[in-house]
Amino acid sequence: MRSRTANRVGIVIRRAVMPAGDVILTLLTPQGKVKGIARGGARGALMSRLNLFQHLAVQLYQTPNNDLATIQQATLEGALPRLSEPERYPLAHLLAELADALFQEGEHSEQAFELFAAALRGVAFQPDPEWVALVMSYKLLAFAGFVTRAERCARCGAADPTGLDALSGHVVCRACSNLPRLPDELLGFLRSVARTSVRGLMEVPLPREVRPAAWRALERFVTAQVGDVRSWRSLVSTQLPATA
Amino acid sequence: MRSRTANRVGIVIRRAVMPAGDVILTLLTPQGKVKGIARGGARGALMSRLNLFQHLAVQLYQTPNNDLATIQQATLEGALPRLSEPERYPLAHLLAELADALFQEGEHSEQAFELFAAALRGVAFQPDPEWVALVMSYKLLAFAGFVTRAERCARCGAADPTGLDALSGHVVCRACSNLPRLPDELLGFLRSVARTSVRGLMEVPLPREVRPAAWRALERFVTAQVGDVRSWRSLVSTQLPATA
Amino acid sequence: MKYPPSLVALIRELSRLPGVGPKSAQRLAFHLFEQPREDTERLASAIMSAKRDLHTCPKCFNITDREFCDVCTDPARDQELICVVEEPGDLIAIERSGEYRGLYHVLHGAISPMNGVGPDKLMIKPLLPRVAAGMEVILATSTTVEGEATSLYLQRLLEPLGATVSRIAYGLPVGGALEYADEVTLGRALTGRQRLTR
Amino acid sequence: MKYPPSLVALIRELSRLPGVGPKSAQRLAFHLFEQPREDTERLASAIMSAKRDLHTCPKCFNITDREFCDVCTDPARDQELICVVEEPGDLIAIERSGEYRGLYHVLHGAISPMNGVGPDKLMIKPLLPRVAAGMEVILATSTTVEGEATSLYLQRLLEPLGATVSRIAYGLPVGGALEYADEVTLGRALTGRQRLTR
Amino acid sequence: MKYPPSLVALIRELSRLPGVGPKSAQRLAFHLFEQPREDTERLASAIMSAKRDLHTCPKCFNITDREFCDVCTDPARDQELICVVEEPGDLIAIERSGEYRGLYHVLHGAISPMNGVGPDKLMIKPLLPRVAAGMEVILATSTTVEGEATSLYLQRLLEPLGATVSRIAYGLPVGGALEYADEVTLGRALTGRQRLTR
Amino acid sequence: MKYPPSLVALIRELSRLPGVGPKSAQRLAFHLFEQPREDTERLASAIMSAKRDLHTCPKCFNITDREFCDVCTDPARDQELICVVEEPGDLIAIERSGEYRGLYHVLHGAISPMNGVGPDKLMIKPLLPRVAAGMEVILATSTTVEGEATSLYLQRLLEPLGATVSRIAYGLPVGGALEYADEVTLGRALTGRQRLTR
Ligand SMILES: [Zn+2]
Ligand SMILES: [Zn+2]
Ligand SMILES: [Zn+2]
Ligand SMILES: [Zn+2]
Ligand SMILES: [Zn+2]
Ligand SMILES: [Zn+2]
Repeated sequence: MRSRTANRVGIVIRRAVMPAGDVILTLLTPQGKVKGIARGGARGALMSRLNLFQHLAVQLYQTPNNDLATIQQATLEGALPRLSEPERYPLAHLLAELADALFQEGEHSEQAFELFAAALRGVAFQPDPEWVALVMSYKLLAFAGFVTRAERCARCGAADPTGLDALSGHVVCRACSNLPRLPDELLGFLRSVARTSVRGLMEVPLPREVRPAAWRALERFVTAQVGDVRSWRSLVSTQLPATA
Repeated sequence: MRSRTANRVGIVIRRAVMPAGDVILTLLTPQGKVKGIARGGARGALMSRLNLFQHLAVQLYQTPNNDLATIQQATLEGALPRLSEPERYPLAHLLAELADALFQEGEHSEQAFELFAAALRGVAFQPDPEWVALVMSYKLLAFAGFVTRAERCARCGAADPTGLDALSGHVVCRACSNLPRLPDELLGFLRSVARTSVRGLMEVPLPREVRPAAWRALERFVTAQVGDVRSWRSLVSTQLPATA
Repeated sequence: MKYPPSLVALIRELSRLPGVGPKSAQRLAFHLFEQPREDTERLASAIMSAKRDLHTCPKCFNITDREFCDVCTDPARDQELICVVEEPGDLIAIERSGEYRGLYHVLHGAISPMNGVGPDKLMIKPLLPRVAAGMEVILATSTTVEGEATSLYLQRLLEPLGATVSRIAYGLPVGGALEYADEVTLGRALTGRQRLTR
Repeated sequence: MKYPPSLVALIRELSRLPGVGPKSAQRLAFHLFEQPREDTERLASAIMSAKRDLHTCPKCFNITDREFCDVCTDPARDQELICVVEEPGDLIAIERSGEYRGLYHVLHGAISPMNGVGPDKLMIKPLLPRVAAGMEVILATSTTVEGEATSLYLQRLLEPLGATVSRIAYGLPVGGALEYADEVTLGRALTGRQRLTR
Repeated sequence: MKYPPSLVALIRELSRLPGVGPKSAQRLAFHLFEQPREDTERLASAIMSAKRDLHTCPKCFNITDREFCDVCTDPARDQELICVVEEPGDLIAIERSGEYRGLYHVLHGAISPMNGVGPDKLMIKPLLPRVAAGMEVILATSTTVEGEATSLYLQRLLEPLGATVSRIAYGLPVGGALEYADEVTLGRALTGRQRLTR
Repeated sequence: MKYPPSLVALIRELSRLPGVGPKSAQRLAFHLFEQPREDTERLASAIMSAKRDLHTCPKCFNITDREFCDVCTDPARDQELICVVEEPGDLIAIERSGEYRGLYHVLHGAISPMNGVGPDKLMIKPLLPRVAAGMEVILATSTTVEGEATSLYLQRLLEPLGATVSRIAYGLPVGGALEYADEVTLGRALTGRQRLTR
């Protein structure tokens, strides 16, 4: 066979426009993360389809001399326009950036894709998108094998640890950390998040006043275990005071 | 030099969309009529520029194996949106079709281009576009060497001919034609049109009631001397009774 | 080498299809040759059945295999709203957008005198009795010079009937950067700007 | 063969330019080599002068070589109308359309948290004191997800100031056939249709 | 709107053709709908006749409607020269070049283990009895990895039979500039250079 | 709006570069404006240094910054083999292929009377004294009509000098299918076929 094309259906988690008008997309698909370039995509017929957070079917053409596949056709399977709203937009970025960091190219996983798709849908439509993003971030991390240790001190093994370990992002006992005690609701959440269903977690949202601590715990854990994620910085500044 | 590109500035006088979305354009330019194909032009970035009656600067690429040059870039120099109005639109078509029939590819003529451009501008902006079209049609014909013989009978040479010759479109004497006598104003116009300036002709428009006869005379002359022009048929039907 | 006549005939017929050049026609012919007989028979009979079964709806001139088309016979459609398009393919594109719940009228072309297409060649006359005062007619012809001329022509005909006449919006396509938009479109996008309200 | 170091350096610097790949950089380098000395000197000094003379206007953040830019100092411009764009190139595209006679505000980007661009990285704060009740602000950011998010963010900030906030129109580009438009754009073009009035 | 079933069937069958995407299939279907009945009948029957009349030549595996193909039965052809190609389309491309007067052998593919195509799936076995000492066999398979592998495989089989085995030339296409050739092709074009003699 | 003069000058100079249209020139200018001063200074001075330091090798007319170029001064190069190319870029393309170890001669063009380029405008005269009996000269001009004419012209001049004259091979590019090759190239690939030997 002379054909080198493959069809993939996935969600755009990264989009970069090159100066000549080419668009480089990263998609999360059930067959893993794929990257491709749409030549002239910023001005041509595919323009409207090649956008962040859109669910696309694409035809990829892999030439023997290029590592980056060419995106030849794209049809829109679904868009989530509400993700542009100020209180949802930075949360969608965070989830996409997390997915990009957690899943590798060629790593086949329908479950990972479904989890991420559900997360984006939740952020787009649920009345409390912040809680969706917190829960789904932990779920995506757990799926990729990153679970916050919170049952026992991550350093000495003592029961009922209560403070964050600045280095690892896990929870440690008072003897092993001098950071302040985490709120009880947050400790409960961290201990149960990996084994409770998404539906179960959605029913008992953390109170608003505890959420900043939850975000800080997540940020520390991700930075220590996964690496730098740029969306944190905008989490506060993008959301207007009135709506956050 | 390895370059096979040429830059041309001209007005689109014909446009055809091929089923695969390619657009074939004919432009009248000061360097003569040129034809080119814009690949994917019906959907791509050039779409808005490749339209009928638009004044364009294009880059043409001529490959040795293809007769039809490729249009690679196009910038809009000017559009005449008013030409879409019902009382102007069929007149613009007539002028474009006449220009297409009268001027050949590679026939260099700045004057022909200027005359045609002035004709389109006049139809677009003058309060009496019908008169502009009549005058400029005769001017374009005269420029290309087609002048209605009206001073003397085109058949026998007798003075003061008064009727149309169905075969040639010229004016003949009563002895040589059995068609009815042309209105005096029209005879005067036909006798003077080739040597009077456009400005002079515009100042003394033919009365409305004489115009149908003028159109018939023009149609007969063009059909006999130049060939079939399709726009005639729509000249009546397109213009709404209320505005014609 | 002489080609077998039935191969020549097949290539000739295939190359009559729009967008199929002589090279692709040859490639398609060889492809058909390599397919199992059932598959080629299915294609040939699909072509014949479509031709036999399909005609234009006498009301809106959409393509249908019944007396009236699916849109015209759907009571849930807004009967006070007619969207005028050039071709059946445009109707399908609009249906696919999922944003429209009214009726259609297919003109089967746009006015183009130099191609011999005057208003009388289009399905304009049957549109007029469908339009009544209080209805809205959306002119969704192309944004080419020909489509715009057709739209202006229809506007003049329809306004005296007391209908609201509207034109599909000109503007930036979704997903576009201003930098890549042409000046004319950009100008229309600015003058046609929409007031935002909470 | 080793390339001469100054040729290598030239190719390297040229290939840093956006849209210039290694092959084009090499071609450009050879081209410059074949030009007369005056021409290459003129290019080099144009690069240096531009860098030395140009800065952003402190009011609208357009590029200028004076204290304030040409638009901000033009008294004939409508002072009650501000068009917000992402990049200086967008401003120029709008100017070229000839359809706009108001002022501008250049954000120098769009909100994109995953690229580390929050609202604080853009010229949003200096926009607020420019906006007063009764004015109109046109949000002409891109129609991408990023541009739309930036537009929604600005809308929330500006509405409490009593200004009319409008968004550049979504729709069909001029010269387009419906058939080639994507469904999303087509949907927006229908819902955003404009009423025609004589 | 539900599409009429015979329209759906036609679009589905058309979109099975190679190089015809769903959008082109729809466009083709509308085109067929607008043609006169005779034209569509002629297409449908051309498809059926081709399928009924054509088969592969038992000697060279070219497509034919007779017992043996036109090339095999032409006594003017050089019987000592066989050109081996992958597909019937390649044979036609060579015929069109007008530079060849020998026989052919069509393999109907190239070796590609990854796609399950081993030598046994190709028309290799029937080639061997056609080759005798003193003849020349030109291996004109593609210059892809698969075509090159097939060529090497055939070379090993054919050389013991005493035939001269040659390979179609690698090099620059006619009309090309060196600058735009890839390095590998350029290297082959240099090592394969031809001595010029008056 | 009037553009700042130094921006206009920069855009004008950039748009003189080959392959840079007015839109890309504008984009490049904005890009340079946004870079740190050190980067633009490095580009400007790379342009000036290249122009100052580089000249053509007096022996082979390759580009160099020394008295003679790197190829001419490399004793490991085969001194009995000269490859004649049109442009310095062709020389580099061949070097990159890694298949060649001889010397070069750069003509700086091809014969094209229509563009006023006769043999006297090219570096043909200095080639003759470099060629002696027993040497090989490879004519690696383009495969265009102009390159082929230049090659034939050189062949007539060089053969009387007793050198072996050869021409770079015409044929299929590596990685190609026959089906996509043009007929002329295919014909040349067949007539230029190479005998395979174990
Ligand atoms: Zn501990
Ligand atoms: Zn007479
Ligand atoms: Zn209907
Ligand atoms: Zn300013
Ligand atoms: Zn045979
Ligand atoms: Zn040298």
